[in-house]
Amino acid sequence: MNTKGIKLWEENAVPKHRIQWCPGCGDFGVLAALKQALTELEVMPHELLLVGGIGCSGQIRNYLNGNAFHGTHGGALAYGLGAKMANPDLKVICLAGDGDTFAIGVENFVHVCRRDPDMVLLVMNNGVYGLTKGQDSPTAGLGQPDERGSREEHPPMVDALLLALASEATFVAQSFSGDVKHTARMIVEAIQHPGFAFINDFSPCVTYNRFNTYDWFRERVEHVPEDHDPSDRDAAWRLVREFARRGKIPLGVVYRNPRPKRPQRRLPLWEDELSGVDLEPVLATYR
Amino acid sequence: MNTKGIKLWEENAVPKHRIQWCPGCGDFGVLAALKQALTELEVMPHELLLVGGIGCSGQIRNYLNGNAFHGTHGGALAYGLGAKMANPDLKVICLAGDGDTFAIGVENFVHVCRRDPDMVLLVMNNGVYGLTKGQDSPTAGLGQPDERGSREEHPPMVDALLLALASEATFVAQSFSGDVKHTARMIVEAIQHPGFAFINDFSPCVTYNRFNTYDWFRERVEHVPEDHDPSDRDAAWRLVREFARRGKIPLGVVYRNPRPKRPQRRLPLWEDELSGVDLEPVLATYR
Amino acid sequence: MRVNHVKLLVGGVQLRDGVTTVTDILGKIFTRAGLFAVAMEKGYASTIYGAHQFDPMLVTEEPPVSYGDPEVDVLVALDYDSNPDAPEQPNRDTVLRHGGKLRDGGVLVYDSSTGEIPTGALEARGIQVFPIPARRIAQSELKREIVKNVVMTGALFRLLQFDSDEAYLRQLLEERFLRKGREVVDLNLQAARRGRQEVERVLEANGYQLPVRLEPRPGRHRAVYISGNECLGLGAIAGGVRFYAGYPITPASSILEFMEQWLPKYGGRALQGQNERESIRAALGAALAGVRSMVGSSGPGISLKVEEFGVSGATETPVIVVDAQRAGPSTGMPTRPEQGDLNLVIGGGHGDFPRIVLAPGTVEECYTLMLEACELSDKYQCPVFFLTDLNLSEGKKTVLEDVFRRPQVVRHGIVREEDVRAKPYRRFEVTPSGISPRSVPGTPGAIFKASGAEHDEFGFVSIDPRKRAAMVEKRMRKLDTYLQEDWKPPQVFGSVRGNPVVVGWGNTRPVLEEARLFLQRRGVPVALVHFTHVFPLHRRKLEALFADAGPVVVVEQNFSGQFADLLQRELRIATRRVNKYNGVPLYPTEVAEAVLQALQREGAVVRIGGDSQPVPVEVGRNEHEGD
Amino acid sequence: MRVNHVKLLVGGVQLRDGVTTVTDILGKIFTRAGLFAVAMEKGYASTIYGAHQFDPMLVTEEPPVSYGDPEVDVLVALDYDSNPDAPEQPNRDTVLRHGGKLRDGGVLVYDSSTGEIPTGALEARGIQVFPIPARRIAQSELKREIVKNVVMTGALFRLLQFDSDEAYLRQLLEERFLRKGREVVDLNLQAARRGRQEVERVLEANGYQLPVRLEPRPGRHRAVYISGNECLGLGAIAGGVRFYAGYPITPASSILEFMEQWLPKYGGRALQGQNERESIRAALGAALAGVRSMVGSSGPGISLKVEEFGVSGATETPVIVVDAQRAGPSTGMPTRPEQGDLNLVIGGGHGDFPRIVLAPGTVEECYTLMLEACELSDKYQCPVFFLTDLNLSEGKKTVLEDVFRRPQVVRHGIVREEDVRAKPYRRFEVTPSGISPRSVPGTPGAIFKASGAEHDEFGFVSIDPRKRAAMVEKRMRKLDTYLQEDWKPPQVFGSVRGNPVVVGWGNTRPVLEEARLFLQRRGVPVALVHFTHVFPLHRRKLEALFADAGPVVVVEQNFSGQFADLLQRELRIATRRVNKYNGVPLYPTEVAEAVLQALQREGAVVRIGGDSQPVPVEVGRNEHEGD
Ligand SMILES: Cc1ncc(C[n+]2csc(CCOP(=O)(O)OP(=O)(O)O)c2C)c(N)n1
Ligand SMILES: Cc1ncc(C[n+]2csc(CCOP(=O)(O)OP(=O)(O)O)c2C)c(N)n1
Ligand code: SF4
Ligand code: SF4
Ligand SMILES: [Mg+2]
Ligand SMILES: [Mg+2]
Repeated sequence: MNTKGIKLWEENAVPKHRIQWCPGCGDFGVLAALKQALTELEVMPHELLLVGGIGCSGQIRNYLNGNAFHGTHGGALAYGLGAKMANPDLKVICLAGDGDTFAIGVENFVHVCRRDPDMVLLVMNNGVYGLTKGQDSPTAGLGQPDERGSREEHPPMVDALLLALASEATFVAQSFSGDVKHTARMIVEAIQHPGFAFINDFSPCVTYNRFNTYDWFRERVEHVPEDHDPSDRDAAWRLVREFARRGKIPLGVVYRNPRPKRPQRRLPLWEDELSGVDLEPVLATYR
Repeated sequence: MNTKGIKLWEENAVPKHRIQWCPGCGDFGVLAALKQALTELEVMPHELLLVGGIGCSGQIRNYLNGNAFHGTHGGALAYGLGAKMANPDLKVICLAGDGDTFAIGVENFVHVCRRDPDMVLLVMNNGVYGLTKGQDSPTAGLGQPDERGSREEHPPMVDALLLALASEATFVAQSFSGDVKHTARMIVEAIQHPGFAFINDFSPCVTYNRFNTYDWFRERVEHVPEDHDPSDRDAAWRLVREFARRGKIPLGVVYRNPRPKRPQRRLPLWEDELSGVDLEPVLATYR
Repeated sequence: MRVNHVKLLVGGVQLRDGVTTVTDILGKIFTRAGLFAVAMEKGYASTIYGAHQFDPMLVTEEPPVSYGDPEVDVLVALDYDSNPDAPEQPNRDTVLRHGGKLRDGGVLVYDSSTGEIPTGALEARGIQVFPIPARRIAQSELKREIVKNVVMTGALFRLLQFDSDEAYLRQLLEERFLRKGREVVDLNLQAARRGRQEVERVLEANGYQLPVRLEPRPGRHRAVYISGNECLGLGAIAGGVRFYAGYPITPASSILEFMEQWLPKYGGRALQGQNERESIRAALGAALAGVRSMVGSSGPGISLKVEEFGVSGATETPVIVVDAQRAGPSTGMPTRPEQGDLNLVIGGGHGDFPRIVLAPGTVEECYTLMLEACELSDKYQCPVFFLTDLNLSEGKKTVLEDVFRRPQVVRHGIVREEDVRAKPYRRFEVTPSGISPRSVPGTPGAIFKASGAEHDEFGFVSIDPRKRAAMVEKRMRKLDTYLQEDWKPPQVFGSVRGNPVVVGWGNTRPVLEEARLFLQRRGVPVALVHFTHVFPLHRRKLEALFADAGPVVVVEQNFSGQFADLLQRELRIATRRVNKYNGVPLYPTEVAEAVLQALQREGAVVRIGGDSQPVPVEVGRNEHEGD
Repeated sequence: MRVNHVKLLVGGVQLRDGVTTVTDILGKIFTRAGLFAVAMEKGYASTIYGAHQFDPMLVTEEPPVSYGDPEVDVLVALDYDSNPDAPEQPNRDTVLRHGGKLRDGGVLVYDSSTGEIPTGALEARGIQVFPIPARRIAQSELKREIVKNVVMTGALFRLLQFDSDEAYLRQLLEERFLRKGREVVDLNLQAARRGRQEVERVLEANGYQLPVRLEPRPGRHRAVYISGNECLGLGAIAGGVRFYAGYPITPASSILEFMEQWLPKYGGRALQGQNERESIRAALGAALAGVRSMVGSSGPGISLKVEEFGVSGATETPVIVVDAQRAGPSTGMPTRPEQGDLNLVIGGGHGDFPRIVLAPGTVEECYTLMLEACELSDKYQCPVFFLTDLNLSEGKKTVLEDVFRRPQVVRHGIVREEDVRAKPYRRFEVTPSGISPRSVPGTPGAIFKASGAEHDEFGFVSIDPRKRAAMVEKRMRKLDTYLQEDWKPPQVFGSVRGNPVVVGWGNTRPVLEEARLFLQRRGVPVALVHFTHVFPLHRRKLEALFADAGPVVVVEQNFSGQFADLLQRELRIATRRVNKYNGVPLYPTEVAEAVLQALQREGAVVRIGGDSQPVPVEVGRNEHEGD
């Protein structure tokens, strides 16, 4: 591990002992993986825009170096979209919770998947609203029997991978923050993917989700089989469904199918780019 | 056709010559089908709550008898959910556009599918925002090549059926308002389905969508094959994908798999149900 | 015979009859002819097809003060059918609806293809009636139904004694249709000529003397015929906006369309949001990346964006928010004007944060004031609201091109790599002006953490009470700086001292100016004080302005008097009020009369078109319309 | 020795140390003992773990006016570790943070398991210091770390000379743990006894004389120890609410939890929305079906619901909206109190529509005023806002049970089948009161069409100007009716005539009352005018009230003085202002002093804890906290 590189990511960030996650929180693994991946890819902090969701998870933006933004609950993807459209040279990484992304933020998730901006979304999925003290999130109920769904108040869980597939995402992967190395691998591949890359990372909430624990995950995670064709959307759906039937949780790239992209340019923003532009072509149409 | 029944649905509604859809609008077929279905099922108008979306389509609520509500753009499903939870005896039918449901309203669509309230959503899908004069809706681009997706501004279309399947809907059907009889059939089955029933009805916008015309649909619609097992979610996904590959559009019930339901009761609302309730059980816990 | 002062009204069935196709041609041609055309009283339905639509237009020799009163000289009815089963139905009723507005001695021209309309009552008022079977001519003679409106246009030009050599019309038709072939141009010219002939026929038959005439004044000036939304779009581009996002909504959709067409040509991007919040969030993201950003919507969409205004305020990410107001609350009347969103934009959002509200008074100011909005948003790093309304947004008029000056864009306080070498960069540095150094992500050394949660100078979250207080004060101090450096006092017409003062804001200025002139002519010397810089208000300067004023009458197009409330709150002066909220635009004469009424007693609230008795309604006789 | 008047403060590391577990036990037991406990100054972080948390509690013989000033008699520090690498870090700093609040001669008790803290400076002020190795005792002696807080509780009771026979504690422990086995109860009692013993040891060693004592007053009254949110939940149930929806958010989540627990037992349903808008929309749907409905949220969620308020107003579908305010703007400081959402709830929404805003002054009023909110929403068929704030919502106190009267619920103007036989039913009938007959869907003959688009009396969409005006007026007339029939004037303490008047609204009442008493004692006779019925205001009645008042000082916990603005707007009286916005609750003495300052000059704005110099901050020394 490149410790000099890692150090870079600790500058200009709230120091470690200030991190206010519960000891053992799954988000620590994501933080470690993120630093590793960024180090490996030799990204520079000033090129980075970390967009945090609202939640325990979203706080990760302040725990490593790099520009960061944090607006409303559920908004990370759309802020990221705008920033990326404005400046394609920025590396935009959205870091959000499952509540943030799939409850209030699903309005952005579905559409940003389709829009396919060249950015990453890593969801720290813990099945609860951590920061508001443990209410069910839309992904609550993983591995639990489904009679929960018998009333409107307790719907069955959203399967994040299926939703991403239905929403035309072009990169869909899954990781488990108990396996930092693999999570880092997924982040590297996500950043390298030319388009929108979604990672559903299972990051246990040790305080409010006592069911889906590290051990619980360790017993169930299984790497996506070698012979899986990640470019086949139907195969991806089948894989997710088949793992679920077996009570297993796939780790790895479930779907990857980049769309052709036209090159994009940073939008004009400096005085010399903006001043005194010629309005004649527009005015001519109104004469 | 039961004309006396149909007459019942014309009372207490804006009369026909007041209907302000463009001549030939696909929504006329839906209106006819709806009246037929309600007549067939012998529903009474006062038992009905029609929740309209905002759009040309949502205006249908005023074109037939029955209680109606019309709030914000994208909100129909959530109003319906609340009304149904409050009074399970109401027949709640949400009638909305594709823009209303899948653009701004996707925040409700995904979750209400999961919640599975015993109500119907019929989307008049025309691939455009009709009422705001023809901008692309999220379902725009049906049958068109996909290079549209090469920029964030023009994402590929949402496939309503796949999204519903991913969102755990328990009844997913498709119809074409050019075939009123079949549309009526789907509405009947949707109303009879014990849970949330989604019908994606292709209702051409003759003014703003000159591509997906009646003829265009007629050439492509095909009934769901007899041997399709609608209770198999994976088969439903496959069917939708396979039709798409062939450039065809399935009509019929694609998926139907009711969840067990507990009986529900109307919430107390009359004075004698509400007055002077005993707070002792609550107070006791605070002593 | 009156020369170069005509008010027309064209009406018909929406979508089908092409009302605005006709008025757009007229406006463009009159503008080319050196005249001034003003079509700001848009009458249309939010449903697409079948409702009644009308578009009044005032044409004058010199720039008119306002679009004038509702009375018209010439009424053009494009409806071609009449359905005896449904006498009230919209597709034959232009004459029924607007006949009453025709001045005595005016002109009615209507499509008589399906029969003649009983017009005795009008004729009794000296109105000259021209039944023109335009559609029949188009269908049977010319074999192209679509040219029926050109028949009517030809007829109208004849009635106005305008373009008798067909030069203007020919020019326009060639621009539009020559690429489709010369025959198409000729067919259209033929249609226009048939319209002229029909008018000749009626003139001869009745020995009418036409009451009005339009004479071209070519070459006097350069001008465009343009809408408020188009002007503000131009202003945004000239002012440096390079990212625009909007979700379709009346009457803001046309800004999105303008931006989608033009922004890419200036290196920018326009995004049709998939919902109201994706739009503003993407705009905030683009602003964060350093690009001047703007969103546009109307009431419902503005309400939905409220939470993001706080994000803009707290993270100090600038955004221009156009609110093209329409009649609320809720879906309300999407195609009717109102000034009902002031409370929303000054009060919407939890907690206190800085914001600036501007409201242009004219189509021209949609351009000039937008240039200011661009600079202000950049300088103060907060939301800047830009309030138009339906008529100002969609209404079109002749605008002299010297309005469109091309400004020097100034980027305010953005740090560069060099600036941050000396000391660590503090994005939210506490400064006397309240304005902190902004950075564009990608600048080495100027890394920032921005958050809607309370934070310290670096942007790290903090609830330390002292830091909190300092941050709140810093942010709010920007408004003091704004008031001192950039706020513009209201425009004052006439003398305030000892006189009654009419107060207005935003798009009503022309009507209020004209009302003031009416009153003056009637010997009532009122002053008009009109605001474009609507919030915050400079208390001290305004106290001085109003110190020796007579009674103050605030005229607004809303029910409660939202700006009057704001004035009372800031200045504690007593306001009388004139309010109109029935969806019909304000007119000069009614305003003048309402002001006179309001002057009669302290605390008066005069409701134009309001305070009506319960209105009996019947199902089916209902003027139904959509959302 | 002072008897039955003690202010405590318990502090420690959030989540880990169980601060509120301790104070909840204390509050409950003191309440059972016939005393009054008030713990309304909640000090916690919005991050879950690791930040500092503290909970002050005032315990008195008679109901106290307010929670008093920040000074404490007894400081209880639960932190058990100290990290030499990070002296400022939150998990050892209760004493560092709050030592300054200890009165001279007060008592400090802290967990000394990991060593003793240097307390010389405190001892020099006569403070008695009790190092108790609670955690070590729990771990090594009792083998259950979890009982460390019971050790501390035992110690505290000894320090307060309370419950020496362990009767209260035993009772509580048995209720909680007997089902887990007698041994668990005994272990806990053993822990408490060890705490006592440790105190004895220190007392003996130092010859301390304890300064305060609590004596039970059993059997005087029936009382509960309860929070504002729980009281308003109870009020809603008693007032007939049977549908509640909320999306989790501090400090409104506890309403959702309460409703999820209790509503089903009263036949109702509570829904955790999947977003802020699903919540209120579902509530509107339920209201439409005839059920009294309520939603709760805080600033960010209220901002997001703005569009739906217009739906409620326009479709006349009632809904009660609880806004448990917290410090904004944007995410702001989620666990800090503020009164910053007034502008939002009175102005949020496009267009004019009726709404009513209530704000309880006390935990008790969270119940009683909620009963009123239920009736008002039903009667006026519009949104009724209920503004609490973080401390009022989450803060707990002893409440006498006679507050919880059980009301007769009245359903206002709902038509039944019989009512609509005679004439066709008009859901939006234009009436003199503005209130129209409501129907519950399912009622034969009373079919309605409700729409947020403007409509006629039947609910069919219409843009007819007369119908529009009549509908706007009808809806807004409800506010006149409300002001006449249901508005409550402010509570007045002292005499307004010729005296300075302190004005407040909502949750600050107790502090303002106490500040008034302080001033009175200092010979400054101020009156207090306190509002619960905050919007709309009855102009005429208030003009009369303020007619002969001295200078008016509005005290608010926000930056801009939102209620002062409203008063100025409605009454045009000059207000002076006292504002606090640093996230710390208001305290009586500082208010009294700020009011004195404000009285010194016209137009004064006194900022408590504000106007500070730029605060130097360093990365890493930052008191970081989440959202
Ligand atoms: C509009 C709005 N509603 C509610 C909240 C309160 N809130 C803060 S975080 C959160 C949920 C966080 O859950 P998740 O996204 O899963 O993150 P986690 O804490 O589990 O990492 C909620 C509901 C808010 N900040 N804004
Ligand atoms: C918050 C908000 N934003 C925008 C609008 C404007 N608007 C009205 S209808 C509509 C789209 C309708 O499209 P669709 O749902 O497909 O219905 P259609 O007219 O095609 O039947 C939009 C964007 C609105 N009413 N509210
Ligand atoms: S509450 Fe859960 S998600 Fe939040 S920091 Fe603690 S363990 Fe992590
Ligand atoms: S615009 Fe399209 S959807 Fe709307 S009424 Fe016309 S045809 Fe139908
Ligand atoms: Mg979570
Ligand atoms: Mg549509």
